[in-house]
Amino acid sequence: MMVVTILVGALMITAGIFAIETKRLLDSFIALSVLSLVSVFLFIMMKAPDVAITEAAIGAGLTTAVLILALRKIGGDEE
Amino acid sequence: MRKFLSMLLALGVVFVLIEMIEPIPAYGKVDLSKRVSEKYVSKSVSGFREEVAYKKSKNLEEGSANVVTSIVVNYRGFDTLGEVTVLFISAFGVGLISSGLKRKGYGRKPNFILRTAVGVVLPLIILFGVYIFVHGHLTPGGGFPGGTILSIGILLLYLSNEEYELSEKSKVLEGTSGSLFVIIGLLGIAFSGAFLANFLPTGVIGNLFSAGIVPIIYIVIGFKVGAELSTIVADLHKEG
Amino acid sequence: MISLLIAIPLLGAFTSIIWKKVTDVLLIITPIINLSILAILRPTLVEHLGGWKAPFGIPLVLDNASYITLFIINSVFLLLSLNRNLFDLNYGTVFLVLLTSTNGLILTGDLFNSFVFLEITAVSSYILAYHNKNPYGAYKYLIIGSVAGAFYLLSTILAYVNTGSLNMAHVSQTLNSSVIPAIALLYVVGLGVEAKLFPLAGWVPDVYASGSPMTPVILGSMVTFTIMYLVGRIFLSVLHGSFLNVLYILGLITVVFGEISALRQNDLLRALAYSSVAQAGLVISAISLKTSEAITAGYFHSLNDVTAKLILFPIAVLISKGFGKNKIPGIAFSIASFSVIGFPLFAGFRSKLLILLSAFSKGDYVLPAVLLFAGVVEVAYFIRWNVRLWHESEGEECEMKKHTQFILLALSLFIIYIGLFPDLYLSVSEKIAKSLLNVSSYIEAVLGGM
Amino acid sequence: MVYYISIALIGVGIYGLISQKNLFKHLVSLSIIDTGVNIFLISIGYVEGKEAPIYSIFTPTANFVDPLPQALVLTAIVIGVGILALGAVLVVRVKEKYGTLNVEEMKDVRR
Repeated sequence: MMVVTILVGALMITAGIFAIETKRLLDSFIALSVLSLVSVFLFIMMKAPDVAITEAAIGAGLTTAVLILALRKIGGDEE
Repeated sequence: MRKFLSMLLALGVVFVLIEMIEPIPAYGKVDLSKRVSEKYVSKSVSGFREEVAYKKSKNLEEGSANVVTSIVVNYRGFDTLGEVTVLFISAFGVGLISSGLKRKGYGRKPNFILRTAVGVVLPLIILFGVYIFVHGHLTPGGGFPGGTILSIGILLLYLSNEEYELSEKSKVLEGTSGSLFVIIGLLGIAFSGAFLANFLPTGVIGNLFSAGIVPIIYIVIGFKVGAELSTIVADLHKEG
Repeated sequence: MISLLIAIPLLGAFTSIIWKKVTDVLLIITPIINLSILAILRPTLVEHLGGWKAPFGIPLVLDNASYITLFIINSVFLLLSLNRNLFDLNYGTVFLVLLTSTNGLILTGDLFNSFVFLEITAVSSYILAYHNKNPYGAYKYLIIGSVAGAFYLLSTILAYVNTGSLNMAHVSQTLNSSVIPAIALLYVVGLGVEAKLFPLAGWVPDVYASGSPMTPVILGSMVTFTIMYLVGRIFLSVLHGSFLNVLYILGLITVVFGEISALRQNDLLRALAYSSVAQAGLVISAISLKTSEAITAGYFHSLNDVTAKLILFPIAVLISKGFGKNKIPGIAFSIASFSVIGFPLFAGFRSKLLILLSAFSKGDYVLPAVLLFAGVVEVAYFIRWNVRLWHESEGEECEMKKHTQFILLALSLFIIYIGLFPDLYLSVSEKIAKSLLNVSSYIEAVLGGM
Repeated sequence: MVYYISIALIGVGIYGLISQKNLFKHLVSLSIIDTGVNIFLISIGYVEGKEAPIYSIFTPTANFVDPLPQALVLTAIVIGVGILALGAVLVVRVKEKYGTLNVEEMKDVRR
């Protein structure tokens, strides 16, 4: 269990750093979505199915959609 | 240089936070008997004490099988009213800030597969969303993910149909369901003497028709969250 | 019954989104209903929401402090909504939600519930900050405010881990003193943004100086005073007044920083924004002296600041070029600015004097020194602005409606009245201070002698 | 262990908030901080060997982890998405008004 936790944590932190450091905004949003999805896994490991479902629907789904829609509105990636 | 400094500051914050969590119990070794949640689980806040058993216990003080739901909607239902208000006001703000704009298409025709699949998938999505919030007091889920799933259905409509626009009725749904939540709370004052108090029989734990006002509130929340997030999605499709 | 104070504005907000037309009626009716409910109720009352008793459910507590603060906030709201032409009615729903959340913040006896209401207040403030097309200011505010919200949540959860409960009274009773520093530090960050404490006040000029007449008025009056109340409630009642030294030092730094920045501004609105940062710092350092007199003086000063800012900001926005023929707003502006400086005869003098005396009686000489320094700087920039505005003769006919001018003049006469007979404000702030310090009766009221 | 993961996420978010100049990146960092705080909240309620707090056929009697933090996190997640949506719209308006998303460039434009 410990090993899985560490792996998941490492994955999340990597995704977080990637989301911050990457040049393209779209990549950043996708990385954020990945981070949320992985955190869903962590929530299930910690026996929180309610939170997991909500995070999957809101954190990984809707948040990414909102960010990408906003990015589209300003005319896509520029950097 | 800026990166180095911010890294230093972030490390400082991390260090302080690690110092702060020093005195709290180790991960997974928590003693729940000292916390209020123990009484939420055994459903004995008002003093009544009896072992709760699935599909057997009757007329408990609070009848939802999902303990998280019982806290979110019943024991701490007021928080949820506030939370719905946060979402309400931010949806309103999104609408206000992007006001005066009209929907603009994606500039290319939606994919054939997408257009055809929507007809099949959309009813399923809506059904799933409704299922999630109707069963919120029995299974994981509830009004918030259920409402989100409804709004994702709306997002799919937007993606697949260039002309689609959310009708103004969503605002009415939003306002009405919000008012209903408050009115249910006020009925609580009328019948049980406290805001948001339960005034319906709680039934047998685990049955669909149980838990008093909890399923009703969760359905109201589901529709409200669905309407709010859908307006956010719709507003994000508008362009000047 | 107490919950109606929150339910009615919220119901109004939900109604206003369906029937846009009734918004302006609702804006006046809701505070009137709230004030009449308050007139019936008598503290101390506790309502256990949902019927769940104290450490388990969420209690709404109406003690002396919250009663008076509610009265002030709702009256200010009524006064603002009577001042019709300052407002953009498209934002009506936001005002109603803001009233809901400030009432909730004042009444709630639960830490997590206060987090939720703080977020509602914050989100409504972000939307208000956007008014007059100011997206960057609003955005900056949103980012800083949300990070603070995350820290507020963290400290709430640390309190839960330590006491097993989220109820303020229960936490106050059982909190282990070894963890108070951590919790208090996180609360300083969490509340510091809204309370405009030094390192976190960077958003204030961007938001207040957007050129919108309503944003600084509402944020500077209702929200500021509510947050000052919450600071008192959390640091004095919940955390027993420990860890106030950090707050005290930060408050003093805020005063110095705010005044010096205000002096350097070439824009009147930005100068006023920094001036309200400085006043907030002064109030917080007075509160953190922790004696009854000092806290009284702090809230007294906060009330004076709120009254003065109600006058200064709208005039500064609407008449930015100079008073010219507009004598009435000019006189109101001068009176309000003299009150902020603390000239004798004006309200600000009384509160500043009281802060000085209470600091001396506690043997503290740093606060008086900073206060005098601040006074000198204030004289420098406020006199400069007054001279500049009065001498600018080309001022055109202003857009201000007659009845707004009248209300502003009445408010400024009220400042002089308070300056001569401070009893009204003084007794009110004294009640708040006594009630905030009387932790044991608060615990008794909520937990019912557990 | 999970404690440290959540704190590390908060740290990463704060680093992003200060080091990045793009407004969208600030929103992303904010979201990361929120996730970190949520994980921390859940982790303080976890007890080894206990089950998810739902009475069901598999767990007919109580042997549950702490349900309260889970309820709090539900609230926190929803508040988070509301603020994020508001922030995203504000970023769109900033771009419209100043023509850039970069904080430093914006300073030049605003002068």
